This record gives sequence, structure tokens and C-alpha cells, in this order.
Amino acid sequence: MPAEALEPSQSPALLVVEGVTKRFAGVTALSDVSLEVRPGEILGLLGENGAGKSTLLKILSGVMPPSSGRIVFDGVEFAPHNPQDAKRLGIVTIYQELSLIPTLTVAENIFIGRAPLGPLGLVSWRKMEEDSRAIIARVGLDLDPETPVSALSVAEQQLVEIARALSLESRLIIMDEPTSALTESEVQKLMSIMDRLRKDGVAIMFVTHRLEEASAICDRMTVLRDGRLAGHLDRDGGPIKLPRIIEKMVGRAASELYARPTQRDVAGDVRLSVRGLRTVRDPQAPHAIVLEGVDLDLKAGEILGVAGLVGSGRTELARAIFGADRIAAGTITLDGKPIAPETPADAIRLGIGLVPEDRKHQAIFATLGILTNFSIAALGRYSNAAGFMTERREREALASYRKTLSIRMASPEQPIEGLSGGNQQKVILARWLARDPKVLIVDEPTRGVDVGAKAEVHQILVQLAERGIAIMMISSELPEVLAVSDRIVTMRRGRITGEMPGIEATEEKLMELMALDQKQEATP
Amino acid sequence: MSSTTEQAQRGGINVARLLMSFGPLMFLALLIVVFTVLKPSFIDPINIFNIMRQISITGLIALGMTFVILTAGIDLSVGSLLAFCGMVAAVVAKGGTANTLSLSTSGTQGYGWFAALLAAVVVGALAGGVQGFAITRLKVPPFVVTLGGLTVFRGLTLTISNGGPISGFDASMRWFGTGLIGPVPVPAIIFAAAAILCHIVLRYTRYGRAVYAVGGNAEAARLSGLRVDRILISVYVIVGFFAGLAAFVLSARLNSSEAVAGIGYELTVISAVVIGGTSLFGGIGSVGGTVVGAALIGVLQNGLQFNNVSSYTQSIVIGLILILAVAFDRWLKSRVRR
Amino acid sequence: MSSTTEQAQRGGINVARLLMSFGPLMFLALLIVVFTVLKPSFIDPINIFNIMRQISITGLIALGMTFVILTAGIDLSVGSLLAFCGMVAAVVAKGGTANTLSLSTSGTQGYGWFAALLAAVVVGALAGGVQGFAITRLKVPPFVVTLGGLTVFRGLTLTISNGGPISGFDASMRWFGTGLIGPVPVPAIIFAAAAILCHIVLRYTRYGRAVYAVGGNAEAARLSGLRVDRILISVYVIVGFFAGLAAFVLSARLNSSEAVAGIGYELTVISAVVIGGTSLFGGIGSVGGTVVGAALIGVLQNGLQFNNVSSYTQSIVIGLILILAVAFDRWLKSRVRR
Amino acid sequence: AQDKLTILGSVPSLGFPFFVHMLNQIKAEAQAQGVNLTESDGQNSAPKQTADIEAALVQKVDAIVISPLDVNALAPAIEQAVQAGIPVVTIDRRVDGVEGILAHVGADNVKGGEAEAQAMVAAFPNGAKIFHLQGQPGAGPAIDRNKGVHNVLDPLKDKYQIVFEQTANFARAEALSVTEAGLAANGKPDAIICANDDMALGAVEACAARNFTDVKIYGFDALPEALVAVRDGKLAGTVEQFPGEQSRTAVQIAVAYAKDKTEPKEKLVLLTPIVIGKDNLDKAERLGETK
Ligand SMILES: Nc1ncnc2c1ncn2[C@@H]1O[C@H](COP(=O)(O)OP(=O)(O)OP(=O)(O)O)[C@@H](O)[C@H]1O
Ligand SMILES: Nc1ncnc2c1ncn2[C@@H]1O[C@H](COP(=O)(O)OP(=O)(O)OP(=O)(O)O)[C@@H](O)[C@H]1O
Ligand SMILES: [Mg+2]
Ligand SMILES: [Mg+2]
Repeated sequence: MPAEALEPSQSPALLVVEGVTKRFAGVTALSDVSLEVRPGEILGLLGENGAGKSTLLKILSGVMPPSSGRIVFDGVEFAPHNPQDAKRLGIVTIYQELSLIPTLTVAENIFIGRAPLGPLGLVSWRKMEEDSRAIIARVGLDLDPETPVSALSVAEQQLVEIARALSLESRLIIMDEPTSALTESEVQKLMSIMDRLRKDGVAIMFVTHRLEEASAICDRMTVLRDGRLAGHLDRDGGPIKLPRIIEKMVGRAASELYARPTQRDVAGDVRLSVRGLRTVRDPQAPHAIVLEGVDLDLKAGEILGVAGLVGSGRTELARAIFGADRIAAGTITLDGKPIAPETPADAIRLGIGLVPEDRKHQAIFATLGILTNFSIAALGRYSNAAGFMTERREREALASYRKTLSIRMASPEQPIEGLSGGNQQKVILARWLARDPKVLIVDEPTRGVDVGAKAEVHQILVQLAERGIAIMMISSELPEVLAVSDRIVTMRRGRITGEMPGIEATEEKLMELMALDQKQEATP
Repeated sequence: MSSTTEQAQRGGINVARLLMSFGPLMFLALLIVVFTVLKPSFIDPINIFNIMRQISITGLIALGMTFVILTAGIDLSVGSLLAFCGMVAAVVAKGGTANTLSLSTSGTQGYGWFAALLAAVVVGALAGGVQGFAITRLKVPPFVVTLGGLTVFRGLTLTISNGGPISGFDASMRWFGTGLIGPVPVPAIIFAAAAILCHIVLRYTRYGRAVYAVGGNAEAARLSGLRVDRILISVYVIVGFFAGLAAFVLSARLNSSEAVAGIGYELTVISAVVIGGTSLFGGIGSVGGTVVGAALIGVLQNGLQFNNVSSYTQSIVIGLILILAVAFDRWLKSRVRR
Repeated sequence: MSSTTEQAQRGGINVARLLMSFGPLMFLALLIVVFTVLKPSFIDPINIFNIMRQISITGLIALGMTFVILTAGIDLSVGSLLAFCGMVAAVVAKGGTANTLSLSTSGTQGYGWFAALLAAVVVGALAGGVQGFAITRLKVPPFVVTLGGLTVFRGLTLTISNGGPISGFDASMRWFGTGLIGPVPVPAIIFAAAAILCHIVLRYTRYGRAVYAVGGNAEAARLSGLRVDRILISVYVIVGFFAGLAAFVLSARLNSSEAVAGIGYELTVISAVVIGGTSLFGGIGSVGGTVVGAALIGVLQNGLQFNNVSSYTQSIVIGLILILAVAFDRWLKSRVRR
Repeated sequence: AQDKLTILGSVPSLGFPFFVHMLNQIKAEAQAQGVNLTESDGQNSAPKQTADIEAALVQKVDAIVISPLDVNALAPAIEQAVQAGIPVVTIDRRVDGVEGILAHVGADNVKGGEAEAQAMVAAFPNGAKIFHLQGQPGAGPAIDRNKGVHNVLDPLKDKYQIVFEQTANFARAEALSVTEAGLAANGKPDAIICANDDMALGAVEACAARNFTDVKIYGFDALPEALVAVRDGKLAGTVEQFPGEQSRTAVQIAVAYAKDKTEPKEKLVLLTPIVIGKDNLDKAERLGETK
């Protein structure tokens, strides 16, 4: 970790934002926000979900104009009309909602608009492939650059996007939650790259909800609250302390975030049992991990944490159990009865729920209203025998989840794409809570969710477990895994490599297990 | 957020939405005003009823097409299917194809209007179902399947009719095309009733929600437990049903089922849906919009004809106004959002 | 992952890719074999050249349409635009509309084939540009704009020609439709050259890759700094250009420009593109596929006519085989990848 | 001028030069008679033509001159007009089963088809190998002309063989392709019978490309372009149905009745279609339009 405290740079600010305000229909996303970034510094931009971080960054990248306010870049007034204007000045952005082109290959995405040319001025595919292989290797990604992006997991896509941004000539890099899907080791790699860039004089604006990360790398922080500036935080000899950040973000002292729940007494029977589970290679993603024989038990009332590095097969496991992918071999039993869900609909009817990791493509109906997004998995519950929706009950239910999950939204009819990422995630969680499943699998449940809400989500998971629901939680954030899991398994290359009670686990122990190829105690 | 601002916000958004959905409607009103000024007899009830009767055929199919397009699908076969169903209805109504040109309206040989209607809608729904099956099971894109359907159904129609029309239905059947209830033409009433029904289904039922969801994001719909394939098949059944119903009404109106009926209808029907604000990429749209879209096209055609605009100029004007109507809608929406 | 397995996998993938793109091609081969068995003279060079000449008109437009569909757009106006450009070419070639009926081939009054060609492609490209402008600036969906274009251009064509054809071009112009280079028809050579050019542009230029990117995800392309609007406009210019070129070749071939030319071409052209594997949702497809798609349709039509199959049956067979060809392709892809 | 009479002139489709000519003639005669004309293009769609009639009824036109797209499908609309007391004169095609039509002026397409086939038979007394290009499947004239051709040739099957019979949808480009396929499959025929001139001209191009200049090709409609081709020996003949005369006569009858209820002398004016060949070019109605 780049720990040495840097002197706050004396050089004049590269970017100055003065009194920027942004209004959408019915929402003021930003009001009178000012900040500055200097060359060679990493500015953390923090705030709760919906605080206006992404909106500000989009304005800086030329995606949308501000309603009012002034931006100065390198001493010159700067009013970008489109992303290209910003790019030309050396402002490079990694967007929160991934902006890769799914139908193109990794190599092409990296070289979009600037493919290397060979003789005759024609695109040289060979050079593009070679160069992109080197570029993705920088962020520790080892895949065939010819793979279409649609076949990548969210984490891989995020890495590709980071790699692309880093390969561009840049003076200011804007990173909107670049690490939300990454595990510890990738995050470490990214941080060391950021540190190198900082030394080269590049300015970085960094958004994350993982406060430890922010604390470790940022020189200064600007905190937003409800679209207003809540304050600036400076490094004071050492890293900025978490409680300071949280206090600025939520406006009150927060104490027990990430506090480990007291060890609960999990006496439930085995609810879900998986034996020898193997999956077929997905023809769309020939490089993808397949399950190589997974054995797993999940007890009623238990929260099972699943840890692993990117590409360890955790998502595959979740999808296989949920009937979303084809199973090659193995058995699944639910409450002692063998089940063979062939589609998610089957699994859902049996009482299994899945919050998928790829929110944008697999969970939200972007153009549809929040209400529809919320109730879609529980239509039966909110309709009568004749098939008519009972909208009053539906709205009441949404209203109650809105309160318990503190979902920030304008109205139930608002298209969900207008919500901030974290609030979208909460709506998806509400979707499954409304189903009241026996087994709930959550894949990166707090991806992009702010600290406060994260704690709420954790609390909800614990409450669900206490009601007897069996929960399998896949997360790339080890602190999160440690915070809520009663038991933790680790995976690598489609196999379970280790298991330990949550109470005994530490980050180090888990990392060790995650690196194993075989389950240790499994050797007879 | 206090509950009053919240409510104010809800109110604000609803007004905005209402205004937005008025885009094509405002344009329609404008057109009616212009045509009335040009020639006041344009708004004579008799002409208004004429327009209603005229739009009812393509309008009925457009209702079904709304379902299909909401799922991001498309059905190009509707014109041919209309001809096919019409021919089936005629064969049933007349009790055979042999008496092609007899205009004797004795119902003795045939099976009556009810059987004809039933045959038309059942055949339409079945044909739609077969296409839906090919789309979901053979994984052939809707465009290709229904383009195939377009030529297949036309060929079948020509084969069963041997190229010619089948004409001369009895009065009870013709009533569905030419009759009046009070002053209102029966086809217009059928269309209105069907539109209300479709609106209710899409807006207030589980099934309607599912249709929007599948169109909004098919993968998310699958992972939310919807039976995507079944829903997709169902929308093609629905549009087929409506093609059958429209065929019956058209045959009744013309007192004849023609092998060349419905040529080019697919484009008129899809325009009505799209002008009404339904997105070809699925998930966005409404029955109300489709009705307005169909009315806009009908008023435009009738109004130009009414003012004796030459047919070549008509083409040019209609094309431009369709584009303008949608451009106006987009402009309005972009204004309201800001 | 060891480097050998990696290479094996990569090799595997490439072979798989190759095979995949063979889906429609294999079907085409199959059709040719079947037709040849039915009537061996089917593969006489003369008939093969006939087929090549026949597909060259819609084929040329389909090349342009490939660009459009790759951006997730569509152009329904191509048939009308073809007629319009053809009429413009005729007016230029003959020096006016007045002498429509002199079949004298003296070029004295007109401006020669080159001016006619230039006029056709420039008018086509301009018309495409105007439509592209309406799509990007007025934010009207391509379907609506080009549907409007479909009726507008037809109306314009009928207006300038007053409904009739303009016929009788001089030999130098007619050569482009009826001439031979060696044994090969000139239209076929024009089509082949254009196809190769388009392939190179789409596969090996930054512009071509940008077209794919815009189609894959327009918003992401914009965020990546591509000038999405310009690219969108450009593809409509390209398809317009090809409509103009096709119009010139068609007029030269028929020795006549007709106001009713190109009716329904939009569907044939779009089928060729889609059967060739280009996705209507953009981002996926190739020129090679389009050529195969066009050839498949051409062979099918010619082969059925060759065997004097009744036109009713032809419709049915063509529709079914189009669906089957694509279904076969899907099936093959699902097999090969596994 | 409010006292000026207004008549509706409606043709099936202005996409075909034949009907363009018809409407032009109606227009010219209306002008000559000093009446206003409301034009209607059926756009090849029975509902469209029906809608035009309905619109005209609202406007209370004084008479209707119409060439109906379909003899059955237009019947209800025309019946409506008759019931509204508006005089209707039909041209070219007669609607079935409507009582009270003022008059019909026409030439029978079946008779035209027969004439076309008979001209071919006369040219090849010893029999011939024949291609037959049909019109758009299902369209009225296509059906009738086809029927006429078969009426003549079917009884003579032994001598006159139709070896190739395909539709080319009344379109020149399609006729060219179809004929090319026919020539490749069957070799050179003696004659090609086409259901309209456009297709005949397409067939001419196909034969010219193969240097089959002695194939006798017959068209239908006697369009000026076809007349030129007949003059130049490219077409053997084309069927003349006198659409201009039909149209003008129809307008005269309609206007006379609308003005002062003059009943027409004949309720049924049938012009006999003739085949125009090189020798009787002067009989063609539109010869004046050629140069
Ligand atoms: N296109 C839009 N239309 C309407 N409202 C919007 C739109 N984009 C953002 N908003 C609103 O603006 C506010 C700020 O959203 P923004 O995405 O900037 O939050 P954020 O701080 O990035 O949150 P998160 O941490 O969840 O990503 C939210 O209330 C959101 O609902
Ligand atoms: N829906 C999918 N379609 C195609 N391929 C997928 C899909 N989901 C995952 N994969 C592939 O499976 C591989 C295994 O990743 P998976 O997501 O199962 O592992 P993970 O441990 O959850 O890691 P991650 O943190 O990346 O999600 C990935 O490399 C990805 O390419
Ligand atoms: Mg954000
Ligand atoms: Mg995962």
C-alpha cells in the first residue's frame, strides 16, 4: 500500500469546479458544489447513494451539461459538449455503469476509436491484439483479447475498463466506483498503479463506497451530502480516519458499521445441499470457469459467505443452483428432496431467490418504473385470481421497503434508470424480499451501496436468516464476508477450497484458502 | 424528504407524463383543426364515422402489434395473415370455394357468420402461435420468421382461393362491416371495445406487466422467474387473433374476401404503433398511443383526400407529416424533462 | 492456463467461427445441389450469370443496408429511393422528361451516362443524409423517418415522371446493365467490387469499427468519445449512395426508369442482410454474410422459376426456406460452439 | 364557383401508367365539360378506394366515375353511392351485383386476353412453344387476362404448349429476371404472352440479351412505349382497350345525367379490345404520344 504521506501539492489546481448545480425533472442532484483537484493528487469523492457523485463526474466528462456553475480546467474555462471534448483535453473517465460495447472484443473495446493501423492505413488486428494483451496484463487480467465483452463477468469488464482508461493519455482520470466488483488483490494492483500515476503528476478523482480503500489511497476527500458540499477532508500526516468520513457523509457519528454481529446460534437443518455439481462450458464464453464438482451444505437460518478471487466460479455456482445455467452433473436437494430446476422460474417456485451481480443487464428493467421493477418476481403475490394487479397492496409493500431500506426515489412510477446505482440495488433487494424465499442467494449484494445502506443490508440479511431463511452471500469484499457470515467457504477455479466458521475467520486466513487449488481436508 | 414535497413531486411527474403522452394527440388535434378550417364539412359526424370505420381494420391489428412490439418483436406477416384469415372466413361463411362468384346471399350453404368469425380468429391465433413457436424454439429472429410468414400466408391464400376473391355474404355477416349501432359504425365499436380491453390487459394485469418486463430486459425477466418463451408466443397469438378479427370485419365491410387484401398493411400497422410512442426496442409504449397513431394516419389520409390533394402530393405530405408528428413528440418530451 | 492449451483453444475458436459463418453458406450450397439435381442445366454458366445479374441490384442496396443495420438502424425507403434516383438518372441521361417516349438512342439531347450515374448516386447520398439528419437531430426513430421517406420519395418519383416510365438510353449507359466483361455480366462485377470494398471498410478501417461500436451500444460509444451522430448520418448516406448506384444499374439493365421500380425491395434487401447473420439489434454482422444472404434469395427464386413451380407454391416454399435457412444457422452455431 | 358540378374520378392505382392515362383522360374530359374533378387513387387497395368514395359522399359530389379495383370488394361502397342518389358510371371493370348503376363503359379483360392469344395463334398456325408471364396474383385484371389466354390455348393444348408460366407481378424488372430464368431453363420459345406491356418490355430486354430477336412477344394495354416497340418490331403486338375513349365516354354520360338527368343512350358501352400490330398501329389510341 502506498503509505508514505505526500506533501499536498503546491502546484495550482488542474481542475476547479465552482458552484455547479444540476437539476433533473423533479430532482436537484447537485446544488452549488465547488471543489478543486491538483496535478499529482488523488481526490476522493465520497457520499451516500444518490449524493450526486456520478452526476458531478458526468458533468466533468462532458456527458451532460450543468444547469449552472463554472468549470475551469488548466486555467481555461471548460464547457464540454460531449465526451470527446473532455477526452481531447486528457480527461479520461471510468464510468460507474460499465461503458464497454458488449458485441465487440476486449481488444476492440480497448482501442475503440483509435485502432492501430498497419500498412495502407488499414486496421492491424494483430497489433491490436498484441497491444491489448499487454494492456490488460497491467491490471492482472489474463484473457484472450479476442473474447467478446458480452462473455465477461462484471469484474472482468471492470478490469478491462480500467485497463483501457490507463492506456489513454491522461491528465485527469475520473474513476466512478472502479473497484465495486473487484476482490482484494485486484484492488491492490489498481492502487499501486494509481500511486504510480500520482507520482507522474496525473490527477485522479476517485469514487468508492469502500471507505478503507479511500482512506488508504486518497490525499484529500470531498464529501457530498444530498447534492450539497458537506465538506473537505485533508490527510493529516496519516490516512483519513473512517469515522471522520462517515460523520461527514451521513451528518452524524456512526459507530458500529461493520461491527461483527454477535455469534448467532444456527441450529437449523440442512436446507440446501449440493453434491458433485458440474456445469457445462458456456458456448458464449469459452474461457469461462466451469464448476468442477462442488459440494456444499446450506442450513436454514445460516448466512454462508462465499469468498474467492475474480473468476473463481462463485457466480457460476449461484447461477447453477438457480437454474440459470445448464448443469452437467451433480445433485441439488432442497429440504431433503432432490430438485432439478431447469429454469429460474422453477427455482423460484421452489423457493430460491437470486440477486444477480450484473445489475444493469440481469436485474433492472431500465425503462420501467420502480414499482414494476420491484414486484416483477412476485406478481402472483400482488395480483388476484383473475390476474389483475392489486396495485394498492403492491404500492404499500414498496412503500414499506422504501422505508426499511431507505430507498431514495421520487415516485413509484419513476423509471428505475433515474435512480443512483446504490438505490437501484436496494430496489432489487426489495424485489426478492417481497418473494420471501426459503433460500436467498445474493451475488455482490452491496455492490455500489453506501456505508450506511450497506449496514442496513447486512442487518436485513441477518434478520432474514433469523427468520429461518438460508442465505448464501457471494462477496468480493472480505470485510463484508467477515461481518455477516456464520460460515465461510472459499472457491477457486470452480472448486471449493476451504471452509471455516465466521467467528474464526480473518482476512489473512481467507486469502490463504482462496489461493489453494484443492480443498485441503478433502484429501482422503 | 417531507411527504408534501414528495406528493408535489409525484404530481409534477404525472402532469409531465400526461403532457408527454399528448405529443401525438396534440398533433392529431392540430390536424383536425387544420382540415376543418380548410373544409368545415370535415367534422361532419358522417365523415368522422367514416374515418373511424376506415381506421378500425388496421387499428385492430395495431392493437395486437402493440403487444408484439412491446416485447421488442415485430410481425411483418399481418397483411398476409389478414388475407388468409379473410379467405378462411369466406370459405366457412359460404361453405366452400366453389361458388366463388355467386353473389347470392342465401346463407343456406355456409355455416353462418359466427362460424366464420370463429374460424378467422382461431386460424389467426394458430398461425401466430406457430410463428411464435419458431421464434422461441428455433431461435429465428421475429423479423425473419414473420417475413417468411408474409410470403407463406400469401401463397396459402392464393392457393385456397385460386387467386380470385370470394364474395357475397349474408346480411348478418355484413352487419359487422357496414352496420350501425345508433349512429356509430359497428367496426368502430369493435375497435373501441378491443382497444379498451387491450388497455386494461396491458395496464392492469399480471400478464401485461410481464409483457413490458420481457420487452424491457428479457434476461432480467428470465432471472425474475417469468416464462419468457410463453409470453413471447402469446403476443404472436394475440396479434394473429386480431389479424383474424380484422379480416372478418374487412370481409364483412367489402362483402368480399380478396387474395390481395392487406398488402403493405404491416407498414401501416407498425407506423401506427410507433407513432403512438411504442419503442421498437421494447418495454415502452401504450395502447392509447397506438389508437392515437392509427387515428393520426386515418385523419391524414381522409383529410388530404377530402381536400382533393393529388395522390402524388398526398404521398409526399403524409410522409413528411408522419416524421414531423414524431419529431414534435420528441421535442415536447425533451422540453418537459428539462 | 498453459500457452499450448491457449493456442489450441484459440485455434478451436477460429475454426468454430469460420464454420459458424458457413451456416447460410452451407444452406446455399445445399440449395444449388438440389436445384442442379432437379435440372442439371441450372448450373450452366448462363444461368449462374443470370442469377448474379439478378441479385446485383438488391445486393448493392443490401451492402449499404448492412452498414445501417449494424448501427441498429433500418432503412425502409430504399425501394422508393431507388425509383427516385433511377428517374433522376433517366432525366439527366435523356436531358429532360419531355422526350420520355422517343426510343431513339441518340445521346445528343442528354448529358451522358457519367452525368446520369453521378446524379443518381449524389441524389441518393443526399437523400440518405437528409434522413440521417432527421434521425439524429430530430431524434425520430429510423423506422419512422425512412417510412416517411418511403412515401415521400415515391411521391416525388411519380411527380417528376408523371406516373410513366422514361425509356431508351444510349448504348454506353446500357452497357452498365447488359454488358459483359469476358463472360461476366457488368452488374455482377460492380456488385462484387462494391462488396469487397465494403468488406474492407467495415473490417479494416477505424470508421468501420466505429460503425460496429455504435451498433453494439450507442451510449457506450458516445462515452468512449465516438461522434455517434456523424457515424449514424454516414450510414444513411452510404445506403443512399448504393440505392443510387443500384438505380443506375437497374435503369441501364431495363433500358428504362420506372416510377414503380423497387416496390417492396426494402423487405428483400433487409432479408438478405438478416439471413446473412447481421443482427437487427446492431453490432453483429458482416458483408460476407449479406452477400450469401442475397445469393440465397436469388438462387431460391431463380431455381423455383427454373423448375416452373407455380407462383403460389413459390411463395410458400420461399417463405419456409428462408425461415429454415436461419434456423439451420442458429442450430449450427449452438452445436459448433459447444 | 359553387354552381359548378363536381364529380369523383377514381382509378385503382396511379402506380400503373395505364391508369395514369385513364385519370388524365377523365381530367381532360371533365375540363372540357366544365366540371370540377375530385381525383382518387385507389393505391391498389380496396379499402382505400372505398374510403375515397365515402369521403366523396360526405362532400356530396354530383357523380362518380370509377374504375373499380375489384369487381366485388368495391360493390358495397358503390351501392352506398347509388343509394345516396349519386349517379355512378363504371369504367373498364363492372362491379357485381349492384342495381341502379347509371352505366358501364368497358372492355372486357377476358376478351382482351382471348384476343392476345388469338393473335399469337394466327402468327403460328402450326403450333408454338410459349412462355406466359402473368400479372400480380389475385389482382382482377391478372385473373381475367389469364383466363382469356387459357380460354383460347387450353383447347389447343397439343399444338400450343405453355412450357413456362410464371408471374412477374406486372413489373418490368421482374419480367426480365423471370424471362431470363425461363430462357435458361427451356431454351428459346416461339412466343411470349404477357399480361401487360411493362412485362412484355422486360421480356424484350431478356431476349435481346440472348440475341433471340425473332421471339414474338405480346403485350397488353397499348402504352405508347409499347407502340414504339411494336413499330420497331420488338413487340409482335399489344392489346388495345381504348381506356381514353372509355374514360371520356364515361365522363360524358355522368355529366349529362348530373346536369339534367339525361339518361344515357346505352347502359352498357362495350368496346371490343383489338390487338395492335405493325400493320394497324394507326388504330392505337395513344399513337399521338409517341414520337
Ligand atoms: N438521468 C437522471 N434523471 C433523473 N434523476 C437523476 C438522473 N441521474 C441521476 N439522477 C438523480 O440524481 C441524484 C444523484 O445521483 P447520482 O447518480 O449522481 O448519485 P451517486 O452519488 O453517484 O450515487 P451512487 O453512490 O448510488 O452511485 C439521485 O437522486 C438520482 O436519482
Ligand atoms: N452470465 C454469464 N455468461 C457468460 N459467462 C459468464 C457469466 N457469468 C460468469 N461468466 C464467466 O464465468 C467465469 C467465472 O466467473 P464467475 O463470475 O462465475 O466467478 P466469480 O467467482 O463470481 O468471479 P467474479 O468476481 O468475476 O464474479 C467468468 O470468467 C465469466 O467470464
Ligand atoms: Mg454513482
Ligand atoms: Mg461473480
